[in-house]
Amino acid sequence: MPVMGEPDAFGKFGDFGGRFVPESLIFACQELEDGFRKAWADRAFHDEFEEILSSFGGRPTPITYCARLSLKLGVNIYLKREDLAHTGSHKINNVIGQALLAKRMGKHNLIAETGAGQHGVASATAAALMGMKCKVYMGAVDIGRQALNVFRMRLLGAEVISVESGAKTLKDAVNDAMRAWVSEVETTHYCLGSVMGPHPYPWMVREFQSIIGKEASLQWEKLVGKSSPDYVVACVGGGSNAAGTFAGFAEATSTLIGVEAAGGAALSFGIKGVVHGMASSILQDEYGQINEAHSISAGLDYPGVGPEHAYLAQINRAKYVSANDSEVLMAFKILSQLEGIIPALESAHGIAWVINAAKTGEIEPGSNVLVTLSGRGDKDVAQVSELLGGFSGAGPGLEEVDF
Amino acid sequence: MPVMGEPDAFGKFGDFGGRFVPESLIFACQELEDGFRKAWADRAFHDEFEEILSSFGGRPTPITYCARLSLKLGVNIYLKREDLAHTGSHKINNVIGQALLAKRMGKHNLIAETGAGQHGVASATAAALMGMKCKVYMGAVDIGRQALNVFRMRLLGAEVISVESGAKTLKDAVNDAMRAWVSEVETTHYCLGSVMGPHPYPWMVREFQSIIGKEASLQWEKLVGKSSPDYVVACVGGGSNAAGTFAGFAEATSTLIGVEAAGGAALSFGIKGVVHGMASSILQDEYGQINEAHSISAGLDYPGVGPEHAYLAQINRAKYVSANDSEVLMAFKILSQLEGIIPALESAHGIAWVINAAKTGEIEPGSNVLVTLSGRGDKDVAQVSELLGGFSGAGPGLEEVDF
Amino acid sequence: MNFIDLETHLKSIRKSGRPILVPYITGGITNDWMHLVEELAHLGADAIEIGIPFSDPMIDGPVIQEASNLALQRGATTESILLELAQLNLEIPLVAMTYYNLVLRADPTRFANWCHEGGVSGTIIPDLPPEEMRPLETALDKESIVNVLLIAPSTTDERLKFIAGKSKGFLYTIGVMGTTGERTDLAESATILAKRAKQVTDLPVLVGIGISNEIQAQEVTKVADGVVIGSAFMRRILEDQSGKSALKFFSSLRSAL
Amino acid sequence: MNFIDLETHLKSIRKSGRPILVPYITGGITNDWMHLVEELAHLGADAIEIGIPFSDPMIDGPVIQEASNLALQRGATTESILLELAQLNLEIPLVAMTYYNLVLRADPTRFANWCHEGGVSGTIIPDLPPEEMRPLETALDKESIVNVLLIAPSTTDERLKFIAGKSKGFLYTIGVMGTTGERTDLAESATILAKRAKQVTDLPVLVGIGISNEIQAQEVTKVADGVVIGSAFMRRILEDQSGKSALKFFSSLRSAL
Ligand SMILES: Cc1ncc(COP(=O)(O)O)c(C=O)c1O
Ligand SMILES: Cc1ncc(COP(=O)(O)O)c(C=O)c1O
Repeated sequence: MPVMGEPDAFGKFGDFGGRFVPESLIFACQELEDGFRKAWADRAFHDEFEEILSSFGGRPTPITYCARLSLKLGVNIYLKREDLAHTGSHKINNVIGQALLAKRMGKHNLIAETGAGQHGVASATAAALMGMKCKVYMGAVDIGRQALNVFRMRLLGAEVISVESGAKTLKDAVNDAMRAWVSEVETTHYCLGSVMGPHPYPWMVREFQSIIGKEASLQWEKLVGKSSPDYVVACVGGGSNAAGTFAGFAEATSTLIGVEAAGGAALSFGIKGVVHGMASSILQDEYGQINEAHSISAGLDYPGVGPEHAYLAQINRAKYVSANDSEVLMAFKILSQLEGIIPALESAHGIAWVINAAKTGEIEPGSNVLVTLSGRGDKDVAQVSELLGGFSGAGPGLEEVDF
Repeated sequence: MPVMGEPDAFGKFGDFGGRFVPESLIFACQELEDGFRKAWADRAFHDEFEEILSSFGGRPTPITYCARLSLKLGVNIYLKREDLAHTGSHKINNVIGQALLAKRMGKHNLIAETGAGQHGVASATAAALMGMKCKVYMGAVDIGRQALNVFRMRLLGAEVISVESGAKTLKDAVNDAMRAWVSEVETTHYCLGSVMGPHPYPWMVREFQSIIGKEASLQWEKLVGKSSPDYVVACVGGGSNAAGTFAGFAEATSTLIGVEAAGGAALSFGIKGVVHGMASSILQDEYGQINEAHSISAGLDYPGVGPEHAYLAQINRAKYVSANDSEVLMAFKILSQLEGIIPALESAHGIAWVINAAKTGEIEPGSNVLVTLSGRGDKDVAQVSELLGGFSGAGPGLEEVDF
Repeated sequence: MNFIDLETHLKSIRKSGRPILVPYITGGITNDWMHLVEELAHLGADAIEIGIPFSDPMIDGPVIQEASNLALQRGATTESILLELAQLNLEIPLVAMTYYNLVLRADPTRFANWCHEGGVSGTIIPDLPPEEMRPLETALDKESIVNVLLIAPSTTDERLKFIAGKSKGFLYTIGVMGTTGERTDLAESATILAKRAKQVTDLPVLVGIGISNEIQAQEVTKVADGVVIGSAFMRRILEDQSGKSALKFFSSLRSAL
Repeated sequence: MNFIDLETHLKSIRKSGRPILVPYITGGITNDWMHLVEELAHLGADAIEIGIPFSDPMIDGPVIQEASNLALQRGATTESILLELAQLNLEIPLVAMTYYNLVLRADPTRFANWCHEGGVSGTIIPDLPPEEMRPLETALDKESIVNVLLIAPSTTDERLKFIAGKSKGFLYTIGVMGTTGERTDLAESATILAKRAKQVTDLPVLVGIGISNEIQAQEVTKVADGVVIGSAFMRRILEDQSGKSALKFFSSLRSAL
């Protein structure tokens, strides 16, 4: 049985996953599962999915060897370049898959949740492309912080709905999107943004994202010639870019590393629980109330994690670590200045771990490391500039990086 | 003789081009010409250039068919997706070529001019990748307007130098970069951002950018099956994306259309003159003083145009038209909402012309039109949002586009 | 506290021909929420649903969300609410409603224990589907507490039978595709679903979610055995923390049924 | 105006053993700039270079840029400056310096005509390379005006010969790789280049760009036949529009040479 195969009949990966939703959503989840199963067994669906990702989405994304960083660290670092995908991150893979599926199932409206706005922008993009209506739920606090992405969504024709419940951030946006879905379920597909939520989402989103890992493993063979990288590294918010990447290497000998934000490390500090329709590792207090996650990168500010990651951790197939904000800022600068690639703050978590692990010797010198660069950092430049002391003048922290 | 061949011994395309620089720069231009000639005749140089553009730059960029827009307009619209290239526009093609050449010639410093910041970011990126120092000259006024790109450049390790001369915008940045080049010419390569300046720049930059047109013409054959598009359209600032695109179709039957900004239409309203080292069509007053260009898109705010375009216009091989700011804003919205692609304001000029020409029947129904989408519009979203009335609320102008 | 069997109790009311009326109150919503519970019993509630507040109440609309947040801010926890209930001595059954994470965090056995201490006869866990309820059921069984399951308008016939067969105490009928909250018109879906439920089960069929006033309650109880009144009641508590207007509303409902 | 042949005039000064001193002044820089030109002649200038301001003066540093902008703001045009010069009656030659776009815009023939009207003996167009000067040369020839060419430290030997062979009036030696402007030290490159030039031409060799003071002028004229003084003179006009301090500076230069 493959390590990253289908979940069981209850939608479980080991003890995790499932379909913990109100009865009003059970039918919709079943219908979606059926729809996905049929589509995914249909060559024509795969063809259309892959065709759009290629002609519209910019796939395949290349693998880039980081010559200067590798030299400094003594390990060979390769990046899988999801930052070059249309809209600037891997999120487009998933939304194209779901939008196609929704259309096939006769649903012409999409709803989506978003935190930093990347998944919202991707969803709005897929909706525009396919002529669907799109509503994006976004916490009122995040709307204030991510004005540009809000405008991008509106420009793409989506309606952005301000979520005023709870802490008014991502977790609450998921709640509100699910609530909205309950009442519009006949005409509307809920386009969830990561490998989370009730079955079949964690499985389905992983399958749509597995194009990252499949591409990468073929490219790896051509490029490096060895059968597989020693390490395969990806950042973990909900866990979709990591799951999609790991899917290409789960059967290989590579060590799989998921890097969470220290302030949202559901796998390091979470406890098994149920939220947003799934059983997984979740940041919560002693009473079972869900904690807010806090990190420099909005896309990793999620108190849960996809259930398959909880499973991969449990069976020791993947290892989950974390990087803190200052390590991430440093990695953000290092990649920019040594390689000419400004990474998303989310993606910089993966780089940060690699830098640390290479320096401490946790990664043996000469190892081959593949890091998924899940997105580009343009969206984060304003925030980082504030953190580093503003745009003008010589500002602290932009001296040439040396480490 | 090919239409878009080498310029003559004086660096002229017909009456245009040449090397109108102070004697202090003649040797540097000759040296560069020699260096480029040798490199461009060397298979190994091409291989390295193409390898970096592929593994780092994200090439080939796809051609995307615009199903919904085509349906509305009754002509078939295809986009060459330079917006998917690393750093977000075609500018990366040229800077990778020049940085490689500079290294080959033993020059480890780059200087560049920039207006909106796209070429500056691309130059800083190439410098970071290759471990070179980079100074970017940018008008003080533009620095104020394009704070994010300034920070991106600094993040990439480049020094941004504020140009206080003249009107403190692009044209003055070119002057200052050239002045700086004179005094650093032994160690420094001037990485010019478009098909302008003294020989060999217009030719060399066109050659580096011709990868757009070469790719596109091969892709076109596969995709559409006809020998060539009826129209090949690109926006024209200095003219590099247009020249690079046209290079792939100059020998074909396609009608070539360059679209300038109405407020910077050097080919429509300019007069033959000499500036920045070249003879070309230039916006100037009755006394020969150079006019400032004014358009919504900083990247087209240039009072001159590459000399080869002046030549192609003269021999009637290409036609040059213009689009005004309000047409461009509308095109920006239309492409976003119908196709899920937010174009750079520069690139939206091409779309704007196609929309108009299809509506007026200038483009016959059923025609095949290839438009080069030179860059992505994320950089422009803040500006457009202000023009459309801000981020919050329903703001005017973001109602679903209907035309 | 004397233990009351939920199903027996509700069936005996149904037998009497009177519609069953179950108010919902968020535990810990005010200082004297226990007093409100007692008042509801005096005013003729046939059972009372006690909500244990959760930070992420997926099926709840704005009113219950606000009530949950308030109660949490006031320091309410699963244990505190259930153990406070132990002080009551009512003639009607109590049903604890919460989300599964709180059960898991407490651990099902401890949770069942607290329920038992609080004199609770049944539980409603809307995000716990029947396929996953074994651990909770096992724990509840030991305390003779039942778990009430829910059906929704989208539930298929086959599944409706399956759920009805597994539910105990009563069958909670989600009257409308949506979250808890008041609706201007009674959803047609509520009556249709209640009818479908009545055809396959002898359990009392109670309609909840979306019942906002006397007229709707009267209408729906032509088919269903009773109603659960949540947001319409809680909104009045949020507006008037003394609970007077909420209790007045409940009285008029009771008279109407 | 009486026509003065540039080359003959400069060679006769060289023959006299005195270093040639040519000040540069931006035409139209002040209201009475013509007066300054006259004063310069009285104070012993051997020729005067008249700058015609251009919006994009590629080889000019900040001082001349500022002077150009000021003159343009004051309404100076190619025609107005050259025709104003017609009012003068000097014993020394005038050389017009500008950029090629102004020549093209006027049209070379009209430009040569205006130069003639203004009594100009020669032109310097730094962005017009010898390869491209035919149209201008043809027009100037008709008025017996010469075009002065430039060499730079980076000019190869072969090209130096080529340029020296085509230049008329004198050979303008760009003393330093850089723009017009003062330098603390005299660039070594100036002396080296002047030496190279002297070896291949009999034309007077004048060094410009970067000569800032008497000492530098003395130093360089050990090799070169003379100097052009631009920014050092113009900076003083910008600082003191009366021109007094600029003229004083020129006088002391003249005494030093
Ligand atoms: C660039 C980028 N990377 C990573 C993530 C985290 O999501 P996931 O863990 O599902 O890949 C996000 C989420 O917004 C993102 O924008
Ligand atoms: C996206 C984009 N397109 C077009 C241009 C115009 O340049 P060119 O005409 O050389 O392609 C620019 C210049 O900055 C640009 O950024």
